[in-house]
Amino acid sequence: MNVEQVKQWMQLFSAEIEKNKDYLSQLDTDIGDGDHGNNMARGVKAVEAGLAKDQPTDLAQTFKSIAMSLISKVGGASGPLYGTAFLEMAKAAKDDENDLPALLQAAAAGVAKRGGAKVGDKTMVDVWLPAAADAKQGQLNDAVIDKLVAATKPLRALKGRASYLGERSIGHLDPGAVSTGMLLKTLLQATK
Amino acid sequence: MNVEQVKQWMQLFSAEIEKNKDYLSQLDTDIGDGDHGNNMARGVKAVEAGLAKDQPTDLAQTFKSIAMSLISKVGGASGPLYGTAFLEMAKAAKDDENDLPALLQAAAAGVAKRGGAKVGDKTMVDVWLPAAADAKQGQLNDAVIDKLVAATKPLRALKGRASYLGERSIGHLDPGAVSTGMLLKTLLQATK
Amino acid sequence: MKKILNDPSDLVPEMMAGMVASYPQYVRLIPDTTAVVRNDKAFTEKHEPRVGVVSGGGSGHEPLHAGFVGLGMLTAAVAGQVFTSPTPDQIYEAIKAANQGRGVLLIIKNYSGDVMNFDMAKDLAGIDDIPVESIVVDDDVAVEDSLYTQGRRGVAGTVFVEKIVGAAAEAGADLKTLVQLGKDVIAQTKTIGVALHAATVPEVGHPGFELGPDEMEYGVGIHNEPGYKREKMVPSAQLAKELLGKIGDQFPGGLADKSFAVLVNGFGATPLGEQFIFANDVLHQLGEAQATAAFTKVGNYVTSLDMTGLSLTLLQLTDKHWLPYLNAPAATIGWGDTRNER
Amino acid sequence: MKKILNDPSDLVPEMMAGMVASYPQYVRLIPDTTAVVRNDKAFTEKHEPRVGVVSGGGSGHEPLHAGFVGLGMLTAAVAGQVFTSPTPDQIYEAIKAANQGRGVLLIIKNYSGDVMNFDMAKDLAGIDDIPVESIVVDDDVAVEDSLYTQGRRGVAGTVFVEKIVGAAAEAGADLKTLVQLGKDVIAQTKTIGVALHAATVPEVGHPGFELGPDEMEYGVGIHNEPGYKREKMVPSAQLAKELLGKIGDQFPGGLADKSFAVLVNGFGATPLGEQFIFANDVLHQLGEAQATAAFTKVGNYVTSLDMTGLSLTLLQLTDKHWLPYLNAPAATIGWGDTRNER
Ligand SMILES: Nc1ncnc2c1ncn2[C@@H]1O[C@H](COP(=O)(O)OP(=O)(O)O)[C@@H](O)[C@H]1O
Ligand SMILES: Nc1ncnc2c1ncn2[C@@H]1O[C@H](COP(=O)(O)OP(=O)(O)O)[C@@H](O)[C@H]1O
Ligand SMILES: [Mg+2]
Ligand SMILES: [Mg+2]
Ligand SMILES: [Mg+2]
Ligand SMILES: [Mg+2]
Repeated sequence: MNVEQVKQWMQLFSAEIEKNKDYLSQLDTDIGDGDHGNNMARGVKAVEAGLAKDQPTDLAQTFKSIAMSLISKVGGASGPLYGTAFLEMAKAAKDDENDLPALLQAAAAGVAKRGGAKVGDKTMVDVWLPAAADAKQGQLNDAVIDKLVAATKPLRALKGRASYLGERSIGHLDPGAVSTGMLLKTLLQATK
Repeated sequence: MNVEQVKQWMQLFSAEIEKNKDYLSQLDTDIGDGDHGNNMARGVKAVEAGLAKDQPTDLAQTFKSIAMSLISKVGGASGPLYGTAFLEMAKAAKDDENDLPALLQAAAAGVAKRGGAKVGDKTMVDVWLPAAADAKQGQLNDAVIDKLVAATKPLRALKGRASYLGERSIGHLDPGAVSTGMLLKTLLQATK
Repeated sequence: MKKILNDPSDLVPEMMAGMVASYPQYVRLIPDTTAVVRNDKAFTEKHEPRVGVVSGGGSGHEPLHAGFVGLGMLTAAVAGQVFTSPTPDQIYEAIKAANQGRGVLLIIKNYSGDVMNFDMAKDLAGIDDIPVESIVVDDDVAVEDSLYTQGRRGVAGTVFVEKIVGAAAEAGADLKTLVQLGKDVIAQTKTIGVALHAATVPEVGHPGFELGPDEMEYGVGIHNEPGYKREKMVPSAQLAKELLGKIGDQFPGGLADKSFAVLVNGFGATPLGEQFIFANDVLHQLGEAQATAAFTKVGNYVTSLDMTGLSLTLLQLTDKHWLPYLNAPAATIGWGDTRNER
Repeated sequence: MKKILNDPSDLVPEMMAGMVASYPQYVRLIPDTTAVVRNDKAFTEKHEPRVGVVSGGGSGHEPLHAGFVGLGMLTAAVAGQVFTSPTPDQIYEAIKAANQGRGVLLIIKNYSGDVMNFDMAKDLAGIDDIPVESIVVDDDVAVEDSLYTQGRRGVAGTVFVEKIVGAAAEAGADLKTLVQLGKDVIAQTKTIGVALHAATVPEVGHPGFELGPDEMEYGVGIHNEPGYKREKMVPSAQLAKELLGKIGDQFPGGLADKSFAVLVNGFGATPLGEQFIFANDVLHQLGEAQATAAFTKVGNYVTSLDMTGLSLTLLQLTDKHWLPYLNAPAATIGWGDTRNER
């Protein structure tokens, strides 16, 4: 993975979020507080502005710029979670790692640790952890990602705002899982 | 006029107010604050309870009982105005007056003095003063009363809440004039 | 209509009972009335006698007036039915409870009903030889003031009058001085309100008037009285400009080089956050107009049931005693903290 | 959606600017943030150092939290976007501004986002060697508390925690003592809310959920989180019974023979008059249950934008220091007068 690919990735992701902003907020209205689309939109805008300003030249700086934009502009639950994902990738890149599966592994582990969620808790972790494992096996593709996202629907939320709904959270997609799906699919596009 | 007639009058008036409570409030919604029906309904209920409790035996006591009920239960603008009308009739009756036109004259003058309104200001005074004058001439009847009430419609209010509307008060009946019309028509019924 | 109520006809007594049960350190009920009188130790344990200050009016404007009873503001307050002036017998009881031998000042909002009922109560107190004077608040500049009207309505500016007069009474001023002070303050107090949604009187059951989904009514009263124009919603900054303009016209020479006390008053259903956004625009524009805001309050002081909207009040501080009176200690339910000195 | 706003995306900075412009005697902005810190003379003119007490969270709950910054309550507060936790960088600035050399206590409402963002800020402050501890408020008993959830939400009871911990900090307590005090108070604080109409987030533009014209939602959160049941409207007395029942179940042995601080908290669009009617029913029923209300507050403290409805909080006063802390002086925008001693 290189700096150009990451920049391309962020452009694609940004466009995808803009397009799906209302959809993500609607998902979050059903089982959360309705702001996930706005949070992510604020985030990707900040990421683009940050990259333009920071003009990072290596992978570690690039990931760090993205992480700082997300951490300081998103807020809510997704801010620290997405921020941590990129911060962990920055750390790994600083140790000269540029292999996509290894970077994803670091990101996924960071997200899981930050939020304390396990697979099956109906959060973005349900996409991050298995996707990272699949990437390691060279088996990550759009269909796999869609399946991971869709699998959050029948679950009962055990973490995040949706967990306050108990049984009522069943039957809805987890908004953070959906946005994570978009992140990973645009990653595949940018690096293929 | 005698005590029985006054009691009968109050029963008829009470029934009329109950029947038209929402109508009076609607008129007051258009050019006031929407409570005239409720105010009057509270008043006539208190009058009936007061008469039952006080058991007045002469005309002055009867009028005073009614006045005190109205003054202490109606509030708003109509409370002191209707209260003053009956208080003035009580004073006149105490001076041995029991002639209907003379009593009405006293009431009307009291109302006009209390509120400081003149005929044409689009208030209940527009009914009270001319009706009292007509009664003196032996010319008070339902048609005359209806005409006095209806005549408030084209006027612009110069006193009371409706005056705050300026031009916008034109084209609506004055609620206090309408309830005064009911008072006078039930008086004619009770004394005919 | 969705409201947290029991029988609507018990609304006022239940509300007043809730108020005295929640805040016995400030107020107690006067027996057999829906009026309250000070219950703080400074008052009950007989301090130096002061002139009693009594206000009241229809209910639905909470915390006005009972929420401003306490040390440094009102001595007693009378609550009428919703939007309906209280009756003379109750006002008379409040006068008696407030009187400490130095007479009582009545603060009346300018509505025919209020004026007449308070006048009758004054007559009753006169029989007891209690010296009673009254002042009439008429701060609502939305209404045309001419020989042909009742004059202007009394609205949110009333709370500034109650604070200043109450502080002066607490400081020991006599009845005559308070009457003059009250009249002077009223002359400098200008308010204008705007509604996004009318209030629903519980016994009526529907809003007093209907506004379209993007309409605002300018110049409304606090009893659903319609205003002077109805227009499309505008941003807060533009609204501030319109209302400041209307008020500025009332001060000879406009706003420039004058010092004001400012009240941004929510009507009951307007979130505090929106009130602060509007206050931000008002204070910014006052600055641009070379005017000073020496004192500011933002919140629900004189409400209109569940009306959405707010009013803006400017009191020009033409007398150097008024700001200290505004900042003087007061212990009430509704005025808030008084460590206001900047 | 009808709101008094300019660009919805400027809502939070404009609101905070309005707050500090209106009340400079209490708060000032921390540069380049939407966080505020105490601006009263007792704080700025360097008094004895105290433990800093910092809270914050998403906006839309005004006066929470910035309205509780001042002598005797919070030292600083951070405002996030509407219903969205603030970011670690801003919380970190608030920690630095609040620290007087004796460390900082963070009061966090129990939401994943808040907990994670405050945790990250704590990490940042750790690098500066500022001692930072945190307590997490989880008073909402509408939500099932089990091993399988995040635990309960933090709602209106937060204001009692901020008042008591703030008073203890002002009295000079150290960080460790404050952590324990906060945890003890939280353990005795139980809240439940009910909505008649959901809130509208300005950037969303429509209410978070729709209720029928005669429906009430029991157990709602302060971010439009749906509750545990939806039923036909009931009279205030019956509502009080339901909510007191739910809360009473949380105290071993029920309500009888216990002493409580009571908060009736309006959600933003509920008139104060209705809140007093409900308070009347609550206090009456507490009396019938042989329980004591030793302290009562009624008003808008922890709102949810323009939500109609209210919450009831009971804090069992199991420690004799808590009532004096509740009654201790505080000078803030939102807590109101503090001459509370009965
Ligand atoms: N503890 C957690 N661990 C992992 N993911 C979480 C956790 N809490 C929340 N999330 C994710 O965050 C998403 C919600 O993000 P967002 O709506 O932006 O924040 P908030 O919930 O603070 O409003 C959820 O859909 C879920 O995927
Ligand atoms: N100054 C006045 N003189 C005579 N009548 C008046 C005056 N002010 C008001 N009224 C009468 O009172 C009526 C309104 O009564 P009501 O609605 O019960 O009281 P309020 O106006 O206080 O709500 C008006 O329709 C008008 O007839
Ligand atoms: Mg969300
Ligand atoms: Mg009326
Ligand atoms: Mg009225
Ligand atoms: Mg959120």
